[in-house]
Amino acid sequence: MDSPLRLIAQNPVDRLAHTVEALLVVASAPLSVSELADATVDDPERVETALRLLGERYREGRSGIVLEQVAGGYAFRASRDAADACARLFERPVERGVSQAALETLAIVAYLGPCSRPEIARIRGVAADSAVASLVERGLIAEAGRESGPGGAIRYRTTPLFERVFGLESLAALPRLDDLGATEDELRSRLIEVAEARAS
Amino acid sequence: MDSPLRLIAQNPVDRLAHTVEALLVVASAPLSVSELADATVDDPERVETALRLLGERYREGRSGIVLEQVAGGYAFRASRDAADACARLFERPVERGVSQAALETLAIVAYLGPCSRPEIARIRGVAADSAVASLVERGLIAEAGRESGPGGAIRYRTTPLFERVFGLESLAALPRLDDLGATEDELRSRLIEVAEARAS
Amino acid sequence: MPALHPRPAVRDLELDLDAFEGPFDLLLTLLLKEEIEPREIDVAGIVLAFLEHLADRDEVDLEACGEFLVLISALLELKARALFPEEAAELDELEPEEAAEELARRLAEYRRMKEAAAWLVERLAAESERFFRLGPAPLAPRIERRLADQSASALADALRGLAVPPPNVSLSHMALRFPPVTQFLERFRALLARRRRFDFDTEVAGLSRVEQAVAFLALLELRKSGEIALSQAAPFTPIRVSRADEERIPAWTARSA
Repeated sequence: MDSPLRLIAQNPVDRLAHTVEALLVVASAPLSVSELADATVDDPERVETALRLLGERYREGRSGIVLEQVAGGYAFRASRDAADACARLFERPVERGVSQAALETLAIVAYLGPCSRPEIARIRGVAADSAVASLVERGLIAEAGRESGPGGAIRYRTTPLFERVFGLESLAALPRLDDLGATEDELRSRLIEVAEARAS
Repeated sequence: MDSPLRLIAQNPVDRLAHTVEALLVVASAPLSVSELADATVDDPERVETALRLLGERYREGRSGIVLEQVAGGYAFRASRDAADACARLFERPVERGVSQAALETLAIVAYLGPCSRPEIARIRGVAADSAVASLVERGLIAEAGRESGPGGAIRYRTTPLFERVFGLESLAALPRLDDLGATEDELRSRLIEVAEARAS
Repeated sequence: MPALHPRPAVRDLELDLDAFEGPFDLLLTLLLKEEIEPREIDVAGIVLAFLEHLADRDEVDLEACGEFLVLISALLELKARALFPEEAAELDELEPEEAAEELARRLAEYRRMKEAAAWLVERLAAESERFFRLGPAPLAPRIERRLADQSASALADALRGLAVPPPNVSLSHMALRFPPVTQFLERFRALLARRRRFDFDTEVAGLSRVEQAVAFLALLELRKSGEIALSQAAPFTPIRVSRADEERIPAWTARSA
């Protein structure tokens, strides 16, 4: 552990922060702390300190470049102030015309983890083929092996791009389904209540 | 030319610089002054002033992000100080295996000879576009002409790199699959038959 | 109250059926509490009521249609199970009460997924001001992807995997497996080539209820095409099947039978 220590002594945090911002500006996807630590041959805690420094500097309102924590890592994006200018120059092809069927399919894959087309069809009550194809094409879901070995249906999972497009730090940042609305038990007891009210 | 002027008065150059840096961090190709002026709905000369400001801030030695003027316009790059870290970031560790999608696609192309994407999709029961694109990018398969007839689909074959990675002297050294069919045609029709059963 | 919810949800749909009168959600409740037998429910009546409800509106409510389809297909499944209890048990271990549980579970699951999808829509709208680069930066170095040595047998295994016929899964419990009608057409034709007549009940004894039903369809088919004649002394007595040409001398055939 000799050389990393020497490196650390030679390399104050603001220099490390320069290296980290350089990496973030060329990266094609969010970089995790460990990826940054590997590339800089530095300590993860020091990388986190550098990221905090950068977060101060590249923040909404202060800079046109904003550092965000998303999809399991850190990435630069444009500030919200620049959204109009960005919209004039860039398309958002990933999001354009995502159908209701595709969003329901996306929700199923995001919440239930790797899922096959038959499973999605069972929950939605209709075939999911074109919704799945359009989500794959947009890069929001990707193949994740087959169900129980050979001969099984292909399963799909969401991609890091999904987390990035929806601004999620990770899949754990999805709201719990219970918080979204009635659970099974609630639904059933509500139905029974209605029945009893009518019977009396 | 009334409204741009009014806009200019409301929008000091350092704000414009924020918008320009936002555009540059989102762009995947260098942006010209006129593109930047169109996107910001501002004056090309003021955009140039903003770029000079940004060039001061994002310059070698002062920042890890460096503004560079290239043939097509302006773009950000990593500073030279960060060159080693960048090289480490972009030099991917040797991948230990390929995905199921890639493996199935490779197996189809290797055993059945030049195949088009529609053929691969038919046998796998799922669109093959992303699997094929990633294998082409990695040099494991390459284009090999088109299917006969007008507008025929592009066909793909495996490459010498594929043979090297899979330890094959030639495609003739692939493990035999006599249990599935004696000839390539038998194998192909067997696979298509099963795929159709899977789809129904 | 002004029209905050202008369209009543599917579960508020008023039904007026022989076995039941009231809103759809009450019907579901009674089904879940097993106070109504699924077989008593007139599904066609529900569909009719829903169509009338749709016709009353100017626009088609696709969400309501989707929810309705899920509910109706679940109901049909329950009903199909109740009609063929033995076969249903054979095909799937679900008991009727478990099937009712399954209906409630599916309904809740689908509703939660719709809510999750609605959350995603909101989120997408809220994130519409976030712009980021997709793909590599203009002046970034190219990524070199290298692959470790692989085994060629993995390729053979992958292809073998693609040649495995799919297992009969997931939806199999929905489909009662009907043997093809042609199977019985051929069987009865062969039988009548050897014998002038036979007793349908004897012939199908020992077959499952579904197979018997299909065999009966085959019988009707042969009757329609004029290949056979059918006779039955009284309701619920054995059905006699004979060649069509035998029908020409019915008088003594019937009496001597």
